[in-house]
Parts: sequence; C-alpha cells; structure tokens
Amino acid sequence: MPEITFREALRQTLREELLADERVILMGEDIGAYGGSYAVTKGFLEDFGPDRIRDTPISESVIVGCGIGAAMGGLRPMVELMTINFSLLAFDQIVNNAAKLCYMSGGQIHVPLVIRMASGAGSQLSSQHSHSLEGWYAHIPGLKVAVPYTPYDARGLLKTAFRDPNPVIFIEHTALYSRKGEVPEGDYSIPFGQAEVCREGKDVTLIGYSGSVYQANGAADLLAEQGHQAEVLNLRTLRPLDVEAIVASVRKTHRAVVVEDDWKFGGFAGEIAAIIMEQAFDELDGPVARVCGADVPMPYAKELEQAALPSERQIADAALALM
Amino acid sequence: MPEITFREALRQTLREELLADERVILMGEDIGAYGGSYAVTKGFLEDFGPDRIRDTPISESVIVGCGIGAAMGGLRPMVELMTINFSLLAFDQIVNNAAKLCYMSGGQIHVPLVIRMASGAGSQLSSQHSHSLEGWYAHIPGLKVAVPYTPYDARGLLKTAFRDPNPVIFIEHTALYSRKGEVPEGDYSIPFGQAEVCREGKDVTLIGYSGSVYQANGAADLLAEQGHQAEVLNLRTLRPLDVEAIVASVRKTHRAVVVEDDWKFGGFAGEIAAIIMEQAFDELDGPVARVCGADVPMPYAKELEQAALPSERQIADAALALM
Amino acid sequence: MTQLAEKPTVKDLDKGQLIDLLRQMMLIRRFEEKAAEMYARQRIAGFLHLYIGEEAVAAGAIAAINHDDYIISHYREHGHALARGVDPGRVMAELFGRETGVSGGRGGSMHLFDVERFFMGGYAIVAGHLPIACGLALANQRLGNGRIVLCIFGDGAVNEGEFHEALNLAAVWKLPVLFLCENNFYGMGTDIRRVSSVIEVYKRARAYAIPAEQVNGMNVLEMYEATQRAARRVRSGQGPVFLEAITFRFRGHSMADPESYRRKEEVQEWRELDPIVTFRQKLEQDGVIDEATFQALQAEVEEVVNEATRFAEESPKPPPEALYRHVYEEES
Amino acid sequence: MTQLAEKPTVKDLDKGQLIDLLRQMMLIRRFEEKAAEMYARQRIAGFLHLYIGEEAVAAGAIAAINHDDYIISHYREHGHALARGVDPGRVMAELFGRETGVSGGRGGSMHLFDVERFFMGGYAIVAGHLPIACGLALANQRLGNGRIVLCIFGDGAVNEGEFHEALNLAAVWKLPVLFLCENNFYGMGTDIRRVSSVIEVYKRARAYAIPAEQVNGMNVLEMYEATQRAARRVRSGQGPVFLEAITFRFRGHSMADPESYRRKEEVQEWRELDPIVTFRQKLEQDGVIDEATFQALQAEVEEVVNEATRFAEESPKPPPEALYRHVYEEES
Ligand SMILES: Cc1ncc(C[n+]2csc(CCOP(=O)(O)OP(=O)(O)O)c2C)c(N)n1
Ligand SMILES: Cc1ncc(C[n+]2csc(CCOP(=O)(O)OP(=O)(O)O)c2C)c(N)n1
Ligand SMILES: [Mg+2]
Ligand SMILES: [Mg+2]
Repeated sequence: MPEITFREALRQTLREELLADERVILMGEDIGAYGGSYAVTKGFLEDFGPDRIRDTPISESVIVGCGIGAAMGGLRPMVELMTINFSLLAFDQIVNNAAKLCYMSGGQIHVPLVIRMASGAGSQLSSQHSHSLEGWYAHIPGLKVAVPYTPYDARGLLKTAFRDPNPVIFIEHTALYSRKGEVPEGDYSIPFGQAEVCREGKDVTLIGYSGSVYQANGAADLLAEQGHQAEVLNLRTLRPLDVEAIVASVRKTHRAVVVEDDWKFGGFAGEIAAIIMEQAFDELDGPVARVCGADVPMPYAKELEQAALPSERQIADAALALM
Repeated sequence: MPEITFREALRQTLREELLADERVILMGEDIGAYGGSYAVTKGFLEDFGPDRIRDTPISESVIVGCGIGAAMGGLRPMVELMTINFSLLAFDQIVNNAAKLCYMSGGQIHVPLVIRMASGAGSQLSSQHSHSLEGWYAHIPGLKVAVPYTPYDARGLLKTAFRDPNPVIFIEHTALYSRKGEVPEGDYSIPFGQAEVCREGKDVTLIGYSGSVYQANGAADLLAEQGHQAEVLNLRTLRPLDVEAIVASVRKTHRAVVVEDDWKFGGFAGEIAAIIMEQAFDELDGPVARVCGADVPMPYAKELEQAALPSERQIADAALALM
Repeated sequence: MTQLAEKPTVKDLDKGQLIDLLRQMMLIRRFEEKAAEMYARQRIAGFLHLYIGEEAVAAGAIAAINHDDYIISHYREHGHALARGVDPGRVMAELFGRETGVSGGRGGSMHLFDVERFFMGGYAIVAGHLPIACGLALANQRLGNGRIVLCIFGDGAVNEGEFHEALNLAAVWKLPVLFLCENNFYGMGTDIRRVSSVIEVYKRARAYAIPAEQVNGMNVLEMYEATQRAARRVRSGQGPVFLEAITFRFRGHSMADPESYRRKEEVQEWRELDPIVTFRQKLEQDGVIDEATFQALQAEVEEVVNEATRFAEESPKPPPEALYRHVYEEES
Repeated sequence: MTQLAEKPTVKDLDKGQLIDLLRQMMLIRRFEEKAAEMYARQRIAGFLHLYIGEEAVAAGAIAAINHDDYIISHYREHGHALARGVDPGRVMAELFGRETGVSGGRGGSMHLFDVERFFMGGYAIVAGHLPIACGLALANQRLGNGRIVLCIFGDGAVNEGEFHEALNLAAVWKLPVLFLCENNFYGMGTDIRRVSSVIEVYKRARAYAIPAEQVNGMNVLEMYEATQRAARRVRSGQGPVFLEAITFRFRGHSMADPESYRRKEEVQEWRELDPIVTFRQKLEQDGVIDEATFQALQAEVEEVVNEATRFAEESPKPPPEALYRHVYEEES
C-alpha cells in the first residue's frame, strides 16, 4: 500500500467528492487563493473554480450558517474553519442550528454538512490559538464528531462524513498533517463509532484519539521497555463513541489510562472514565487514570507549552501507578 | 430570619453593591426600562440612572467584551446575559478574553467581571432556549463558576463574586427565582469552593447544584420512605469544586449519584464521577451513578420535556440500584 | 434554469386577490387572538409572541413572492406561516405541543417548520437565521432553480453581529435573498432609539451596497408592491435587496410582558392605523367589498380558527417514548 | 475631570519631533528585520506577523495621542508597542519566550501587554478586541479621566460580527474610541475586493453615523495629522471616530506565507512608496536632516535592536514550575 500524508489523504478524498458530486462545494477562509492555511485545498481553486471553492470573508458565524442553509437547500457543503479556536465564533450556529434543526422541525430538516477544523497545540501559538475543544462538540446531541489519527482514518472517516445526512464535526490535529501512513488506493470508508485497537496488550488500556494516540503509542513503548504490554485504543469518533471496544479492552486489562490534550477538569476524558466505571466497575483493578492538558491557558514559551501538554512519560507513569 | 425569594436575594445584593461602590455598573439587554427578563433589576433604572443601569443592544458579544474592557479599565461591571442560551454568542469573549487575559499578559491584566445568566429548562421553551451549559464554563481555567441553589446561596455567592478579582460566571436556574428561603439581614458571604451538606445521611450521597439540588432533595424524601438515609450535597460552585466535601461524604456513604440537568454524555457529571473514582476508589461499593438530562435537543411538548429532565424517581431508583 | 416566475404588480391584482389579502390578515388576527385565549387557558405554554398589528407585512410580502420561494423567519412567525398557507390546524396543534403539529410538537410557537411549503422555520436566537438564509440562497443560486429566499427578522436583530456578516456575504456573493426587517420600534422592552446608532434601519444596508427602502408596513398593498419589485430584482441575479417595513405590535412582546416601557398613547396611535381596518375601508370605498362580504369573511376565518383549535385539542400528545426520535436523520 | 491634553498639529511639530517620527519608523523596521532573522534561527516560534511597510501608521497615529491614552491592537502589533515606547528588549524577550518578556513569555508575538504604558495588548482573534476597546472607553468615560482608546485592527476584521456590534455600541453610547483600520488590502491571502461588499472601509462607519475618513497610511505626517484631529474630537465627548489608513505589508502574512496570492509587481509598486524612504527624502529636502543625521539614526536603532536581542538572548526561560502562575489573579 502506498504511504501518504494525513494531508494528502484528506486532499484525495475531498477531490474525489468534488469530482463525484456537483452538489459538493467547499467554503472557508483562505481555502482558495491561499490554498488553505494547512494547504489541504491547495490547487482546488484552479481545478474546480470559484463557484465551488469559495473563499469567504472572516465571518465564522455566517460561514457555518451558510453551510447549514446550503445543506438544507440541497447542496452537499463542506465548511473549513481555519482552526477550532475560531469555531467559538460559530458556536451558536453549530449548537443551536446545525445540531437541532432535525429535531426541532420534527424530522423535516436535515443538515448534511461537514465542518472541518484544525485542532491541537504544540507549535507555540499561545492562549487563543491552542484549543482542543472537540470534547465540547461531542457533548451535543445531533452532531457527530470524527477524530482521525492516521492518514487511513482521515480518508476513511471523511468518506463516511460525506455520506452522513447529519452534521459532522471533523477534527484534524495540526501535528498530524505531515505524518505518513498506509492508505489503500481503492475506495473504502470507516464507519462511525468503531474504535481501532492499534496495539494489543494485556496489562493496561491506553485510550486516545486524534493526536493523543501518538503519545499513547509512545507511552506503550516506554512501558514495553519495562516489561508491560499496553493495549492502545484509537477512538476514531467521539460521538458516536465505541463504548463496546473500550469496555472489551478494559475487561481484558483491568486498567485504563485516558489521554487527552484538552484541559482535564470537566473535559471529555472524564466522560470516558465515568463510562468505564459504569460499565466495567467490577473489572477495574484501580481507578481509571486521566492524563490531560494542564488546566491553564496555553502559554507561548516552549518549555511551558511542553509542560502543559500530556507527555509519554506522564502516561507511562500513570499506567505504572496502576500496576 | 426573614424568608425572601431567590430573586429578592439577588436584588438586595445588587442594590447594595451599587450603593457601596460607584464603580459598579450593570449592563444587559432589557435590564433597565423592562426591568430584566426575570425582573431581577426592576426599578434599578429609576434608582441608579441610565449611566449605571445600561440597557444594551441585542449584541451579546460586545456586551461581554465591553464588560471585560470596563473591568480592565477600572470599573466593577456586572453583565447580565438574558439567558445562558445567548451566551453562546459571547462564548469567544468569555473563553478567549475574560478567562485568559490575566495569564497571557503575564499577570498584568485582571478582569473583575461578574456575568450573570439564567439557566435551565422546564417551562417549555424548546430547543434553543433550554440549555444548562454551566459545565462548559466550569471547564475553563481562568473562570470561576457559581451555581447557587437557595436564596441564602444567591446572596452569599453574589457577594463573593463581587469581591473576586477574576471573572465569575453566575448561574441562576429559572426554576429558582420565585422560591423562598431564609436569608439573614446582616452582611455575609459564602466562600467559593465550599459545598453545603443540605441533608445528612449515611446510605448514599446525592450530589447536585443549582436547580438539581431540588430534585436530589425530593429523591432523598422518596428514599427515606423506603428507609434509606441519603446525604444531599449542594455544590454551590463548580469551579472551584469542593472535592474534599464530595470525597468526605462518599467515604461515609460509599455510594454516590450525581444529578445534572445538562445532557449526560460529555457533561460535567462525568467529571464529578471521575474525581470520585480517582480519589475514593476503594471506598466505593459500586460505580458512581449519573442522572442527567436526556441526550436530545429540548422538545417543546410538556410530556417530552418532562421526560427529558432528571426526575426524583430516577434519582431514587439510581440510588436504590446501588444498595 | 427554471422560468423566472413573476407575481402581478399591485395594479394588476384582481378582486379575488385583493379579498384574499384581507382574508389573510383577518385569519392571522383571529388565529392570534385565539392563541392568546388558549395560552390563558394553559393549552399553550412557553413563550408566545403574537403578530397582532403586523398582519399587513406578512400578508403583503408573502403574497408577492412565489409559493416555492423559501421563507425563513424569527420566533414571531405565526403570521408568516399562515400567510404561506401552512395549515392553521397544524400550527395550532404545534402550539398545543401535539404530535400532529407542524413540527411534531417538538418546536412549539417559536419553531414552526413546513418544508413541503418551503417554510424553513422560525428561529429563536435573534438574527441566527440570517446566515441560514444566505445558505438557502446559495443553494438556489447553484441549483439554478430561480427561487429566492425571503428572510424576515425584527429591528432588534440588526445589532447582532450575524446581521452584519450575513448582509456582507449576501452582497459579495450576490445571493438571492430578500431581507425583510419588521421594524416595530421595540426589541422586547427596548426602544430602537436607545440602542441603534442609526434608526432608519434600511440605511444600514447601504454599508453593504445593498439596495434598500422603507415601506409602510401597516398597508398591505404597499407591502405587496415593494416586495414584488424587490423580489423581481433579487430573482434577476443582481443580489440581495433590503426592505424595512414600518409596523407596530399591538400586544406585549410575549404573553408575559407587562409593557411598562411604552406609553398607552403610543400604542393607541398605532392602533388607529390598524392594517385590517384601514384595508377594509379602502376596499369598501373602492367598491371591492361591502359589509356583507366582510361579515362573511369574518365568519369564514372564525370557522377556520375554531376548526384549527378543535383539531389541536383533539390531537394526540407525543408519546414519551418518542423522545429520542429525530435527534439524527436516519442514514440515507 | 482631567485637563483635556492636546498634541500639537503637524505644522507645530518641531525638528526634534519630526526626527523622532523618522527614528520611530526606523526602529520598527529594524526590529522587525531582526525578528525575522531570529525566527529563521529558531529563536522565535509560533506565528510571527511583521509590520514592515506599515510603520508610518503606528508612528504617526501613536505620536498624535497622549501617552496615557489606551492602545489596544491585533496580533500584528510589534510596531504599535514600540511606538508606544514599550522597551524593545522586553518585546524581543517576549518573542523569545523569556521570563523577562513584556508578558512574561506567556503571550508571545501576538500578545504583547504593557499596562504601565497603557498598552492593553495584542489580540489574536480577529476583531475580538473591538468590544474590549468599548469597555475601556466606557471606563474612561465614567471615570472622567479624559483619556481615549486607540483601537487598531486590519481590513480583515471589518467583516466580523464584532466589528458591527462594537461600532454600534460605541456610537450609541458616545464612547471615546478612535477606531483605526489598517487597510493593507489583504487578510491573509484574501484580497479585500473578493470578500467585502464595500471596499472603502471608512464608508462602513457611516452605517453607525460615525465620522470617518481615509488616510494615506504610507505618510507619517498625514497619519499624525488625521489622528491628532480625530483624537481631539473623540476626547471632546462627541463619540467615536473612524480612520482607515491605506497601507501595505511588504512581507507575507506571517513567516509561513508563500505569498502565491499576490503579484510581485503589486508588492513592488507599494515598496516604492516606502514610508521611511519617502519621509527621509522629505526631511532632507526640507533641510531638517542631512545624510549624516540619517546615518547616525541608523546606527542608533541598530544598536537598540542589537541590545534588545542580546537582552532577550541572555534572559532566563520561564521555569516549568511557573506553569500555573497567573491563571487567577490573587484575591485582592
Ligand atoms: C441572541 C438572542 N438574544 C436575546 C434574545 C431574547 N430576545 C428574544 S426576542 C428579543 C427582542 C427581539 O426584538 P425584534 O428583533 O425587534 O423582534 P420583535 O420581537 O420586535 O418582533 C430578545 C432580546 C434572543 N432570543 N436571542
Ligand atoms: C476569528 C479569527 N478568524 C480567523 C483568524 C485567522 N487569521 C489570522 S490573521 C487573519 C487575517 C486578518 O487580516 P487583517 O485583519 O486584514 O490584518 P492583517 O494581517 O492584514 O494586518 C486571519 C484570517 C483569526 N486569527 N481569528
Ligand atoms: Mg421589534
Ligand atoms: Mg489586512
């Protein structure tokens, strides 16, 4: 299988969707002439023209709202919000309209809209540009939330997102864009709600998603050096969440560590911990541990930023503490 | 001690603050001529004039941002957002500015701003007007989140909010405004981060905040009828959270049920459950249970709305299942 | 590309069409009065915002566009739904929270939807539907279906950020949206003069180079005419048009409103411009109707509203087990 | 009420003041060039937005207001901070992420704060600081301290909802804010002509009845003059004023920008209007400076910038245990 980057996997998929269906249009800030702030849509403007690759004003709320309306009106829009940080400005549209229109119209309206956004910290962008808010989106009934880790995930989940008649929040961790992985040439998709066991083990389950699977895998290496076999779960979607896979793994290992970039207090890792407790209480040898971002606005200085993000060492130590 | 309503407790406190400190100003939609959508500021315009009781345009983002700037510039502003639903439109200001300015300025800026908002469902206001999003605010480092239950709480916590040099989100459940309770005449305040045991018991801990303490108390009555003594905790603030009080109670009862109006999946109740597991794992006789709002946009029809909200019966049943 | 349909100009309206306009306004009025009554009798709950006094806006504007042009509105939308021809019984049933309501009882007064009739809903976040209007228009534009979007909102909405973002986008992309602001001078208890730096709302549209004008929203024919002209321009592909309808709500903001913020005389002055009374007089003067026709119309709308209320009353409540239905659209 | 201070008009500027303006621009230019160099050498990370080409805007505008008038700006704010007199060493240390930086290394390039100098910060959410400017102005108004707020943002910010909300509020409440839009024609890679329905940005202010004008932002004296006039009006209590400075960034949006979206010739044309070169020529022609003065100035700013860089380089990094410091202000 060819190895391609996460970015390339997204590009291929978007390109296919654009070619396959005239109703597909892309909207966002700087996705056209600039080629996308993470170069995902580079060259698309030339290939598909300004009617389908639409550079927007810096107006996040109307961009998302326009995507919702376009979806209601029969198009298959994809909206790119430059980063998840700016999605706060479109929060009302996402929470109150995209997620609820189907329900509050008694099922008359549907909103087949894909909203892509870059997430995550790690390149010293400081407090206002380093959010990992996907857990908030996962909280909202009516949305689906995809959190790909590998290029394979990126392509397979994006395909599914475009097939879903509901609004899908599609999260791309900035640290992943240039990472490579195997992606088959043919057509495939990954159903929502199916986690991947990316490493099997029997001593502890490390649960991550998006960028944090990388740290979980690194921690598994550290643990292996000390003779412990960690199982690593890549969740792939947060809503729907593959509770079965999580519980199955914990039944085997009796220990779990949840890894998340976002602030710990009140974050989504707490949900995963609570679910494990609810569904596998008697299987647990100890409390589910959480290794998350520090509860501080993200600082600029490199040393502080690193200290604020979950590290492989912290994850391994949390796992060891459970042994 | 005189009995007054929750609304009256707020009114008294705001009035005192306005009288005591010229820097105190109130801003919000319809707080002046209309008297506040929940009549909290009724008559204030006449008493304090339009310079201090400021009716604003319907522009949530600038209302909050203006409050932040006014606080930075030396005033002691209080902003009223008609309801928490509309706070989504001011989310960026709250998350990216109010909460972070102190940190990202290296401690130079502080934002002594109180943001009051009505929260909760129960009066058939349908999907876009029935949020309970306080858990999201509790997730954000840099903010404090007060969730009074009684009129006594309302007055004591609002006092503290006005003394705090940090931004405070002050949540008022709409079902509470007209409820009465004892409030001393003299000056007092309730420190943030101190939960109240509003009912002692030894068999199970029921944990609630804001409106949900009411249901928890009702459930305790139901349990008492069946011979079980429930302890009921009123959290009073979500951030800081009184972890000690929670853990102390669970050490005694070995069972816990968390009650919350908000959607269950990814909500704040999960945080409380996770913390209990982390800090009192060996004390637990069973998993911490959560009784929360149903994971649906809030429906209008009365029967459906009631079915979507946590009930006393559900809470009691969840407790019984742990016995 | 679909044929561009056109509605007749005012002077081409025939007798039947003129009477329809009157009937439409009367129906809305009567429906709203009944809703108020049903609210008092606790058949209806939540927030109920009546359209009484503003009937000419909905009746005139909506008659002037095509039946398959989208309408999207705010929470004070009963009048718009009825003028679009949404079944009064299903609207009343929605207010009652019944399974037969237009939105299955999930939406209530603020969220009437009837997609079959291109009525794309009432929205309860002030100005939150303006961006959606842009999207519907974008879809029309790309699909080349010749349809436009009528987007209705209040004077209170014009200070929201989304108003600004939506007008700019619509102008830049030349989207077929007809923005219709119902300026009734108050957003809840707040007088527009105290919160808007420019109170001639239509002037706001100039900041986006959108053609704009003010219309007498108490006169159904003026509403019809302005909308018909605006719709023609919008449909021609030249981009959005903005109309400001000057109107007034005779009742409080919602049923809960004590109305302490405005003078009785102010309300009284506007009541003298009652759009139904004045239009009836005009039609009588012009010999289009006589007293008997009017009485017949009154009986007719009375019957429709009573029938609607009976239908609502007799309709089943949504079963609690339906709580989770429609959170997601089934996979297609 | 504090005495209303006034800056001299352009024609009253003395030789020293004129030279100061030149020096200021040269300092900014040299500082930015050094920052670019330090970014290439990985001393600076994150997003780095240079102000090269736009120096006349900061130098002219900020010289024309009082030292205790608030300044609040966007993320392209190095020039504004330096023009306000923030220590270049502490600015560079901030870019380096050092403990001695103006924001203690927490903020970085996009978040310079110096409250002692009434520099209320750089903000990285486009248009997010406009509401805050209103609040600072409201505080000034109520405290009656005679101070105004200079609020600086780009052409990209004018399509955000908060722009609209802030301008309306400032106008309604007659807040002492001087809105200064740096129109450099691009928001990242997006040409203003493709995303704004009205591209003369100052015309947008008319929708709020705010007096507005366009200024040549490549000419430091024109900037000074327009700002001085605007500031006088704002300080007098008549409410906000809006200035649109026409300018151009000679470099990419940030260090990461390949600049494929604009033609080399366009950049070249603007480079010929270089605000430093043209002002130097003018001062030489007017006999205010000669070649030697200019060389001396150049040596002076070179030394300042080198010293700033040395200071940054030698400053300590924030200790990891300081991570939780400043999340909350200690109880007062
Ligand atoms: C974003 C938001 N803010 C506040 C409210 C509360 N609210 C409901 S209606 C209303 C007044 C709106 O006035 P206007 O747009 O003039 O419409 P009218 O009621 O006069 O028809 C307000 C403030 C809301 N629903 N949404
Ligand atoms: C709300 C928001 N949306 C998008 C961005 C990403 N972004 C950063 S700068 C920028 C362009 C802003 O252009 P302009 O206001 O003209 O300022 P300039 O960079 O030209 O000085 C964009 C889109 C952001 N920081 N904030
Ligand atoms: Mg109104
Ligand atoms: Mg620009």
